[in-house]
Parts: sequence; C-alpha cells; structure tokens
Amino acid sequence: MDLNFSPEELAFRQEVRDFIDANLPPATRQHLIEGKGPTKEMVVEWQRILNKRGWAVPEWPVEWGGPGWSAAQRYIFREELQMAPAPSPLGFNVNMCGPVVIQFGTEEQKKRFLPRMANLDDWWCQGFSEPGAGSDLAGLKTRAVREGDEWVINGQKTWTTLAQHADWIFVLARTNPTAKKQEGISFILCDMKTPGITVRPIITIEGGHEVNEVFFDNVRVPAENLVGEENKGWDCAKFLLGNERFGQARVGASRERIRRLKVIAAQTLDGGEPLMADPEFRRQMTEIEVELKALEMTVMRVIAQDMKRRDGKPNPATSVLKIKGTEIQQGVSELLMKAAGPYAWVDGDPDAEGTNQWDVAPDWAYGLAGTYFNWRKQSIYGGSNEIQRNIMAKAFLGL
Amino acid sequence: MDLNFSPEELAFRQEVRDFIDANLPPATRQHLIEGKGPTKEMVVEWQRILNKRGWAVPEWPVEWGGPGWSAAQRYIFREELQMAPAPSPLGFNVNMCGPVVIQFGTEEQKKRFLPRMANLDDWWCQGFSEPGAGSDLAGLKTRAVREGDEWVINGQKTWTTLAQHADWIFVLARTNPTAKKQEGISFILCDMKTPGITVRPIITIEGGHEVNEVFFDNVRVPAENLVGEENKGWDCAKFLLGNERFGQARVGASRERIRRLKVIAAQTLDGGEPLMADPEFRRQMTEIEVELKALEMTVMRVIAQDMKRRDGKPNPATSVLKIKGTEIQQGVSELLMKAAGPYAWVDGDPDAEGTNQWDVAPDWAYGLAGTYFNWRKQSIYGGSNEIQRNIMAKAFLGL
Amino acid sequence: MDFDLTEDQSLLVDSVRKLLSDKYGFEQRKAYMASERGWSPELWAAFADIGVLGLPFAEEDGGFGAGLTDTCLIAEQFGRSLVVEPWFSTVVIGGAALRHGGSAALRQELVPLIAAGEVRLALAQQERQSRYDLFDVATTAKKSGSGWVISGNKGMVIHGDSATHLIVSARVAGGQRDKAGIGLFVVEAGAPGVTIRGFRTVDGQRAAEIILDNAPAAHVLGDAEAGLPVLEKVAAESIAALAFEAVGCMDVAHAMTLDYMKTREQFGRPIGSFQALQHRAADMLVAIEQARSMSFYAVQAAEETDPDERRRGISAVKVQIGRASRLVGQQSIQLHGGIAMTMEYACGHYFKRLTVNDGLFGNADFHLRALADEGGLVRAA
Amino acid sequence: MDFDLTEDQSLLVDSVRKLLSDKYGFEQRKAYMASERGWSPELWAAFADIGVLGLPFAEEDGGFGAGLTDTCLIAEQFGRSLVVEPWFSTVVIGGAALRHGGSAALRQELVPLIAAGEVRLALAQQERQSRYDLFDVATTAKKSGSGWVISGNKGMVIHGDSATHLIVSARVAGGQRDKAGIGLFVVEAGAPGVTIRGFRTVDGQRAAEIILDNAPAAHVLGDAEAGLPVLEKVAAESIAALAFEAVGCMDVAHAMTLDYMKTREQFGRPIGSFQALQHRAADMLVAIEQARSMSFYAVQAAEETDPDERRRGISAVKVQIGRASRLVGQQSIQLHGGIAMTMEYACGHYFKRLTVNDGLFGNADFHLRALADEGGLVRAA
Repeated sequence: MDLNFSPEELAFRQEVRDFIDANLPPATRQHLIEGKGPTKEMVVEWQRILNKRGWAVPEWPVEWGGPGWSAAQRYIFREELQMAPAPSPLGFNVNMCGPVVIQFGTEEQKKRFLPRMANLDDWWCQGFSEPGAGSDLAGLKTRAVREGDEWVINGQKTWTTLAQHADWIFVLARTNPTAKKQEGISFILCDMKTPGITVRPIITIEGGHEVNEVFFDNVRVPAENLVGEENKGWDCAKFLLGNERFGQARVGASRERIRRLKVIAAQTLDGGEPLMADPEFRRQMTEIEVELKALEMTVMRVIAQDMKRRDGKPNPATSVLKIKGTEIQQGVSELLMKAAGPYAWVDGDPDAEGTNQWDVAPDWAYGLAGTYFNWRKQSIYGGSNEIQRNIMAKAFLGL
Repeated sequence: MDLNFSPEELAFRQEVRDFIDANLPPATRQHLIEGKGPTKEMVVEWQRILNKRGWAVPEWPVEWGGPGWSAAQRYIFREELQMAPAPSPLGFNVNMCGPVVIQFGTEEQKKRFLPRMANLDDWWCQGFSEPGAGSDLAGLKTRAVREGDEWVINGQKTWTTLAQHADWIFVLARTNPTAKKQEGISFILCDMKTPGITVRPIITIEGGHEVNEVFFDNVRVPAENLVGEENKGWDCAKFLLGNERFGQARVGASRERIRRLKVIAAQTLDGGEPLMADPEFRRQMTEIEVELKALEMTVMRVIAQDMKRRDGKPNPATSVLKIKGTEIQQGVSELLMKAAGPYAWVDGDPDAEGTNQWDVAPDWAYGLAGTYFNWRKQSIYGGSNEIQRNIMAKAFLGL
Repeated sequence: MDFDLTEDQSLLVDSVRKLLSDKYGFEQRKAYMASERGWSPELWAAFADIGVLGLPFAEEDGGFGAGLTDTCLIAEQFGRSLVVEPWFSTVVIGGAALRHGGSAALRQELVPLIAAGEVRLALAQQERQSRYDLFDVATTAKKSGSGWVISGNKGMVIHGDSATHLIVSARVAGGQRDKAGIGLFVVEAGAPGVTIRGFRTVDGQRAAEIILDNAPAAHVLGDAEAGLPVLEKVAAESIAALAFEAVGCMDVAHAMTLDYMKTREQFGRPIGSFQALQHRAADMLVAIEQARSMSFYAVQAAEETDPDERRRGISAVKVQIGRASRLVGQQSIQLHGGIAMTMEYACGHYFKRLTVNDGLFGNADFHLRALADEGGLVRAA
Repeated sequence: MDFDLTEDQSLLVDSVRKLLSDKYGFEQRKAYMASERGWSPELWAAFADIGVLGLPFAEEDGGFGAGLTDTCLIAEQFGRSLVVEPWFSTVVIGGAALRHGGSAALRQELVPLIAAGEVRLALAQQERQSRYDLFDVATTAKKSGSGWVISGNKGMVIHGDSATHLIVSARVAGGQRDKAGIGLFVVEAGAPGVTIRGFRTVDGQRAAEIILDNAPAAHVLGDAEAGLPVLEKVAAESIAALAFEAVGCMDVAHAMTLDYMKTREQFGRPIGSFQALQHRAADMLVAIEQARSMSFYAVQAAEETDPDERRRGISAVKVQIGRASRLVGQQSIQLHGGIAMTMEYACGHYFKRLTVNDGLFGNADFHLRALADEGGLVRAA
C-alpha cells in the first residue's frame, strides 16, 4: 500500500499549476472566483490555450491529441483546473461525444470531428433527456426514420445544457419503435444549423439560462452521421455515461469554494465578530471539509484501481462519488449563501455588474443565493441521487 | 383559537403535582432520576397509592373507577408523572387490556378483572408479537383450538415485556386457520400459572431483562376467557393499538431527562470548563429542546381535537407523535451518554449499586450507555418508524 | 385549548382565500411581478377593501382591532399564494412598530391611511455590519431644532422602494453595539436627504438600499433612547407571522409534490409508488406538522410579556420553522426533479420564498445559538 | 498510489483471518468473555505464535519491524471478530508508547516479552476531570531517590486489570492543564501502592480503575517533563488503528444486515425488497466507503511529522469514522428490528463496539471542535 503521489506526479502538479498561473487570463480567473459561470468566450479562449499546449483532451488517445497521461495525472490536471479556478475543457466535446466517436465512430468521423472538438471549433451539446424520460432515459420517444441517405428526426429534447452556444448536438433517437426499450435506439450527430431545429430557453429558478428545450421538426441529417451501428445507440450511451468516473466528485472545485468561503467568513461580521469566530459556522464548514477529505481519498482509490487494472470491475467507491460529491457542493453553496446573510438576496443577472454598488452590502454577496438555488440540480441530474441508491442496492448490495 | 390551558386545568396540574410530592416514595423518585427502570415493587406500590386516590385508571369510565377527566386532564396527569419522575400506571393493565375488556368484555369479565387490574393485584402482559410476525402482526401463527369448554393454545410469543412479573397474559391466537389473515384471530386471557406456559428471558444488548419469549404448549384455558367474539380478535387488537394516541410522545419524560442532562452538564468538565459551556453540546441539546416544544404543541393539537369531537377522524398530527417522540427520546439518551464520556462504559447490572465506587468516575455516569443501547428499540417497537411512514403515505398522502 | 378558528376568523380567511383564488393565480402573480412596481396596486386596493390592511390596529385608531392570530392567519394565506404586495412590511412589521411605539396622535394620523391603502411602511433597520443583531446600529440621529435628523446607510429594506414612510432605527447615544440609545424614527420617503434604490429580491419581492443624509424625521416612535424593546416586539410579532407564512408555503409545496408524484410516471409507474420517495414525502409531512404546531406556539411566545421568555420562545420558533422550511423546500424540488428547477413552475418559487423567510429577522442558526446561549427552553431541575 | 496489499501484508492478514475463523466464532468469543479474565490466554498465545504481538516493534528490539499499515490491517481483522484480548492496549497503545518514548535498553528488555505474550501493557491516562484532554493531568510524579513515585487516580484504563505494566501519565511540573511538565512512567502492576479494580465495559472488553499511592515507577519514557508529544503520537497511531477496527466492524454489521434483509420476510416478501430499506442500506455503504477512505488517510496523518498537521488530520479521521460508526451501528440495528436488540445476536455487539470505538481518544464531537478551532483542513486562499 502506498497512499501518496509519486515525486513525478508531484512535479507534474507543479507543472500544471505553473502553466495555469502563466496562461489563464486573469479576468477569467476573477470571474470564476466570484462564483459566476464562465462565458462562452472564456471557455473557448482557455480551451484553445490548453489545446495549443496539448492538454485539451486529457482522456483521448495520443493519436487523437491526447497527452498520454496516467489516471493520476488526469486527476491532478482536473483538480488543478478546478482549484485555480479555471474553466474545464468542455465536457460535451471532450468527455462525452469525443470518446464515443473514438470508440464507435468511423475513421472518417474521427478525422472530421475530433480535431474541431479538441480546439472547440465546434461547441457540442447533449441530446439525451426528454420531457417524459428523466431518470428513465431509455424511455425516450424522439424518432429517427431512415429515408434514403438521410435520417429524419422528430421529437423533443430537454435540459439541453448550453444548447444556445452549440454548433452540434449528439442525439439519442429511437430508430426501431417495435424493439425493446433499450434496443431500438441510435446515436446520431446533428448540425444545429439544420432546418427544423428550434432551441427554446429554459430559465431556471435563479433566473439563469443554462438549459434549453430542443425541438426536432422533420430534421434531415445525412445517414453518415450515425455513430456506431443502427439500433445500438444504447451501447454508446452506456459507454458515455460509464466513462464518467469522477466528474461529479469535483473535489478541487469544492476545495476552491471552501477557500472562498473562508476568505468571506474572515471579512464578514456576525455578532460584531468575524463570522469565522462563530463555533457553529466553523462546525458546519469543518464537517464539509472532513467529508471532502474522505471523498478525495475515495477518488484516489478509484484512480489507483484504474491505474492497476482497467478491468471495468465496478468499484463500490465509484457510487459514492456522485452522491457525496453533489452533497458537498450543495452544502458549500448553502454555507456561502448563509455567510452573506440578507445580502445574498439581491436578484438580477449574475453576470452583470454587482448591484450592491452603493457599498451598503458587500459585492461578493451578490448571486450566492442564486447559486444555492441552481445547485439543487446537482442531486437531480446525471442520474438523481435516488437513482444512484437504486443502482447501489442492485449492483453492490444484491437487494 | 385558544392555545392555553384553562385556569381550572392549571389548578388541576398543581393538584397532581402536590399529590405526587406528598405521596411518591422518595426512593422510587431517586431511582427514576438516576435513569433506572422502576422495580416491580415500586410500580405496584405507587399504582396502589394512585388507586386509593382514584387516579390509577384515568382513561376508564367512572363506573369502573375512572376519575372522569377530560383529555387535557389526562394529558396533564401523564405528563406530571413523567416529569416527577414517577412510575406510570401499568400500561398493560390500564391502557391495553382494561379498555379492551371494558369495550368488548362481558359484564362478568369486567367484574372479575377490572378492579384487580386497577389495583395491580394482577400484573398483565401482552401476547401479540411472534418470531415470524414483527411489523406484520396479523401474520401470527399461535393457534387456539376449541375443545369442549376450553381453548387449547399452542405457539410462541416473543418480545413479551415484563412477562417475568406477570400473573396474566392477553393473547392473540388464530382460531380459524382457513380465514383471511386478519379474520381468524381471537383475543384470549390466560392465567400465567396455567400448565404449559413457559417464560424464557430475552436479554437485550445492554444486558437487561425486560422482554421474554412465552411458549404455549397445549395450554388449556376456560372458554369464558375469550374476549369479544370468536374470530373477531383483530377488532380488539385494532381498538387496543388505536387507543394509544399519545403514549410514545412522552413529552414529560423527555423533559425530565433534559433536566437531568442539564444538571449533569453543569457538573461535568470538558476542556476544563463545565460541559454546559461547550457551544456544540448546547447546540445539540437545544435542538432537541426545540423539537420537544413543537412536539408538545402537536400533542396539544391532538388533545384539543379529541376534546372537541371524538369523531375518530385520523389527524396527521397523530402520526408525528410516534416518530418524533421516539427520535427525541433516543436523542436525549445519546446526549446523556456523550455527557458521561468514557465513564458511561462501565458494564453491569444497572439496578445494582454504582460500580464507580472509588470516585474515579462519577456515579451518575453508570448505565447511561446501556440506556442509549436499549432505547434503540423505541424506533422499532410499537410499529417501527418505517411502518409509521408507510401508514402516513397511505392514510394522509394518498400515495 | 382550542386550535380551531372562530367564526370571525373563518370569515376573514374565507374572504382572503376567495380574493386570492380569483386574482392570484401563478400567471397573474407573474404579471404583477413583471410590472414596474413589482406588485399590483389593484390588489393593494382589494386588500384595503377586504380590510386586511387595517387589520391589527385598534378600532379607536381606525383599524379593525384584530389580534395577532388573525394577522398570522392572513400571513398563512399570503404564503400559500406568495403574495408580493407590501402587506408584510406595512401591516405586520410597520404595523407592529406603530402599535407598540407610536403615539396616539401618530396612530390616529396614519392608521386610517394605512387601512385605506394610501400609506405604506417599511422598516429600515439592517446595516452592512449588523447582520441579525437588531441593536447593532451605526446610523445616527441627531437633534436638530425641535426634531431629529438621521444619517446612515440601510440595506435590504423590504419593500423600501414603495413605502411612503420609513421606520428607521438610529443611534441617539452609546456605541454601535450598545442596547441602549437606539431610537425608532419615522422618515417620509420623499424627505430631503433620503435616497432610495429599489431592486428585486431572489424570491420575487422588492427591497431597497437607502441612504440617509441628514434626513429629517417626521416622528419618533416612543422614547428616542429606548427603541430596542419596541424593535424586539416588532421582530417577535413578525416572526410569528413569518412562521404562519412558512407553513402556508410548505403546505402548498408539499401538495404540489404529492400531485406530481401521483401523475409523473417513470419506469412505467407513478413515482409516488416508490417507497423511498413515499417516506421522503412522509418526512415532509412530519416536518410540516411540527412546524404548524410551532407556529401556534409562536403566537403565544410573541405575546409573552417577559422579554427574556419571549426572546427564547421566538428563537425556538425560528429554529423549528427554519429547519422545516429547508427540508420541505429542498425535498419538494428533489422529489419533482428537473421540472421544479424551472422558473415556469411554481414549486421553485415556494422554495425560494421559504429560503428568504428563514433569513428574515435572523435565520435558524442565529436563533439556535441565541437560544442555546440563553440556556434553552427547559429549565434545569 | 496503490491501495492494494503487498504480498507480505496479504500473508499476514490471511494468517490472522484463518486463526479468527477457527477460534473466534460468536459462541467461542462469548466463552472467552465469560471466563474470569474476560479473555482467552489460549488465543493470546496463538497471537504470539502468528507474530501479531511483536508486530510493530523494530527487529533489533525483538519485534517484526512492521509498519503502521500492517498494525492497522490487524486491527481491521480484530474489529471484524470483535477480539477482546488485550492486543490493542498492549501492542497498539502500549507499543506506540514504548517505541516513541522508551529507551533502547527498555525496549530490548520488554519487546521480546511482549512478542512472547508474557508482558501486557495498558495506558493509564484518563482522570475524572480530564475527559478527552491528554494534557489534563492531576496525578503527580515526585522524585524519590534515583527514581519516581506516582500518586493519583486513573479511570477507564483499557485492559488495566490484565496488564503486567502500566504506562502512567503523571505531572512532574506545572498546573493541571499545562502542556509541559507531564511525564510517562512505566509502573509495574504488582508494585506497592498500586490498587487495581477491573470491570467489564459495555462492549464486552475489560477495563480498570487504578489508584496509585506513592507507587514506584520502574522506568520513565523519554523526558519526564515532555511526555505529551509522545502521548500525542500514541493517540495518533491508536486512532489510525481504531479507524481500521471501526471499518472492520462496520463491514460486518452491514453484511449481517444485508443477509438479514434478504432472508427475513414481512408482508409476504423479503424486507430487502422494500426500496426505503434498500436506500438506507445504500447510505450505509456510502458511509462505510467514505470511512474506509478516511482510514487510509489516517495512516498518512498519523505518520505526519509536523504535530499540528498531524493533529488536524487525525481529528478529521475521528470525525468521519465516528459519524459513520454511528450511522452504520444505529441503522444496522434498525434495519434488523428487534432481533438485533438481543444479546444472543451478534449485530448489537458490533453496534456497541462502534459506540465505544468512537469515544476512545476523543469522540467525533470533541475532534470536530478541535479541528474547527485549528482552522479546519482547507487553507484559506
């Protein structure tokens, strides 16, 4: 047993940290420190900087531009980005569609799409969820019918994150309506400019526009845009979802938020003293820090297993990452809101200038309630935490 | 809306309090303050004192010795006993078997059994639970077969509380094995001295002997010991269980334990200061106090409804009493154990002299871990808290 | 002991309920919020008509002489409909300040105008450093001729942008955190030296930042050096009303969740048939019933005459209501899933209001600490 | 990074596992506990045979030179079987004191005897007023000729009634709660002035109260005025082993619960088919996996050389393990129902051990406060 990073891994961490310090645009970093989501421009700019360095697609094989890192290095890289904080390479491109194309796509598809994904020349989005198919993804109803050299797609997707920025969408559509639920589904790529696609914003409870409905009305895409075999799209979906072993743990991101919380709590008065002096506030914060430390070790265990044997054997630790990762993030967002007290309640566009401009309220308080509201989604999406418990009961407990 | 006790009710409370102060044997009170269960002798002595005053059977009609109190008075009486602390009149006699005999029994049964129940001349115990029928009570298997003027009973009961003290047991037995689950059950009274009855102790995890297994091996009891109609015993059982609207709320008992906790926390050092000075300890205690205050008001709501209209309409507040009442009692028992720190861990007979006799450890610490362990039962028995949630989902939520 | 409504209370609640069911659907409310003011003058007039604006004031002052319970019953109904008009700031908060601090002359001047919907009040108490301490006041009041002038910054003044009269806490004497030396002053919104910037709060209500620069006070409420006891009484009554409002919000959020659980299908069955979700819904019911019980206690506690007892009781209320609001708010979202995360669906609005409700006059954490510091509710034997 | 066992570790664990599976069934353990000593000399000899008594000591002292991880792996196995022999007090606690505080001469004298099972140690540290503060010491050590004599009362000395040698914390200088001036002394159990009264603890282990009345110390461990750093190191290593022990207990309690859920039928189906109970069991798994992760961290933290860092890390371990132990212990009882409330069923014994485990060297509440007071784990930006 060896529970530490190797000297090489520690050196790699320093290299990543130095690169970020030297290359991350300061305005982007400041924007993220303030708890705001990065703009499209910030994401694109930073991913191209990473791509130039050869770091935009850590999980991809070397032949398609991957850096050839170990699982530990990939983990370190991701954590350092989150802690900086810096935008992560766009997940839809890098962690979702890219790996599916690499695994299931034709040589031609790879050549056509992968380099543009890596450089964020195309912004991708995910067309999986539907109004009637939430936790029960395979219940989807969007239809794709083959007509000559084209697929004709009709239906509706929802919760499509950042579809408003997207150039392309990867879609799960039913291509055999008579087959069993999972068996008649295909994985198809669509140019968002194709006639018949309509994007309608969904405004979330805090007022933000992150997700969308995407309507398909006789959308015709070339037959060659099918990835993998017809009616085998569920394999792509499973591969895509199973690929994400650490995504929602976000240990680095939570650590960054806790640091922010500590800065704020040192400046904020509570009972005439800094909030940091309140034992109850400290207790709540420390409990989360402890849980986060355990989660970090849990992530390490999964990485170590991955490095040793990629046998795909399910590791119960993996199931913990989603549940605890999201609970921790939600907990920190709640503490940040509570730290701001009444001043968290100013509403408005979180990307606009702070509206507490008269110095009656602290600038940093702005938007913290919105983030708390918005982050309730974390225990819902990506397989709700209830679904995770169902999975655990089946896969690990034999119940 | 009037949320207060009337002046008459307040005067009644004072009367009860004064009576307890004047008549409760001091040794009994001290025994209970130290967190020990009352001995059989203490229970009998005190119930006879109450009976002499006409207060042993608050829920019974006046003709059978009840005091004719309102629901509010009954509540006040029960609370004052718990807070004293004093033993409550024996529930098996007074709240369980007695009301069933009053409701379903023959005149002869009433005359024969009720006065002795009230005076605790007979100690009763409850023969409901069986090894295979826990939460699913109606799944019981004990058989009673009519042979001439007798019932012949065979089977096994379990979790029979204080059967070792009992003179009589009231038994649910299956008298029609072919009928539907609830429909072939009868309610039968058995003298514990009847040949064929064997009582075997169950020692619980803290080492105490409170519950027993009771075996019936061709136990012959007179036919006249059937209460109500043959095969209608489930009505008696439902009546008995439904009768208990407040029993597990035990607001007075929890308040008494919190008082005790405060006395202890004022004497105990933690970090060189009294434990009461620790914000975290105070927080945990205060959270329970707040929940208890809400529970007290919830009890009041149920009482007020009972006083206004005994329409038997289910009140969602009732469902809260079991869940919150037991959670609070368990919470206080845990705080008491934690207050004692390592000194809670001395094992032994909790009714014996304290073994911390060298003054190395405080006397009061003795037995607190045992009570914590033992009180885990509270969320299990009387319809586990999970069963309560099932009931709520069905009865009030329509799910 | 009787927890049922009196006949008068039933009539009052029915009239409010009818008005809200006609005029306060989700889409109607959205329109009120989208208007420039952020609330509806039409509804405000209707509130005046049915008498809920003059409700808690003495009849001799021009009010309807109703008790705190009646006010709380309205708060519960307003919670059920997430009313955004400045009723709470005017009638509950401002009304309490006026009743407990105002002279007879001032009451007789203002109450008829409040009852008629012409005067609206807001309490300007919060300061940047004060957080939840009512006595932490840096804003100053200085004698000027026969009156007072006020200077300082006030934040998060609920409905401060629509008030005609501001009730301002200001320090007449002592240090910033002294309990003595605080006065409550009535400052007209249009007075010189008053600058008001309104904004929307995350729960769809309005609030304002207010800068006072030698603004003249029109009146002082009671003893100019002993305003804190009045402020504490105001907080206590407001907290009782907030408790009822929260119960109203929780009831609706829970009911919406149950409806959704009965109709939404996943894996071929209504999600309400899944036991894990049923138990969650049952836990919400437990929390709501305990909160409802505590809201009844809140009325008792707010009317307690001993200030220490009152403070303890009111803190307990805040703790219980805050805990329940959090659980019910969060779980109503979670059990719905994505749909409740959208602005177009009502459930999230209840969640947001419950979140803000918890923070008004000190959140559950604050009151738990306060109560624990004062020795809790149960006296040691 | 590698969380797998080395080949040596696997062999060690296998040999322990085999011994325990042969000799430590539930009924066998009951017999050991029922004996006069409360534990089994036969097993003690067997532990000596397979080398777990001399495990952590340096080879040059007569031990096997194993690391803390190896000790922890044994603790996990011993947790799985609820071993009641004085291994933890002798090898983990006493062993750490000897390794970190003992002179070479003392180590070479005692270690071979410990490894052979002839010497057993116990740490007499707890006092009535000290609670969880290692530095709160009223017991005194006074110079007497060339040595020391110790006077004072020590409570809850784990396995104090079977120890041949007591390691006693005593004050040489300073006030009762001063961090300096504390010495660690070895006192032979049979020395004059030593009175020992053993008793059983609620988890079926043994402990003792010990009164020292001018008892002569056979040795002093290190600097007689600077024993606290050694004591802290002892606590840190003990806490790491306790973390592994707890994980072992939790694993078994969880597995028993799952087995029961699969076989126990209610309402005509196995209770494990009820989703609400499935989710509870899943939550237990989450807690156990997080605890397991934290136990790995515990080894890192205990070996940290900077004492402040070590203290913070070890406190975090205690918090996480304590929280998990409580949840898993309580829920394993609850999901079983009544059966687990009985002495005859093993599950309750795991619950009791987990409860006591949490309290050893400070419970989760204590360490959470300590960690929070020291600024937590994450450094502010």
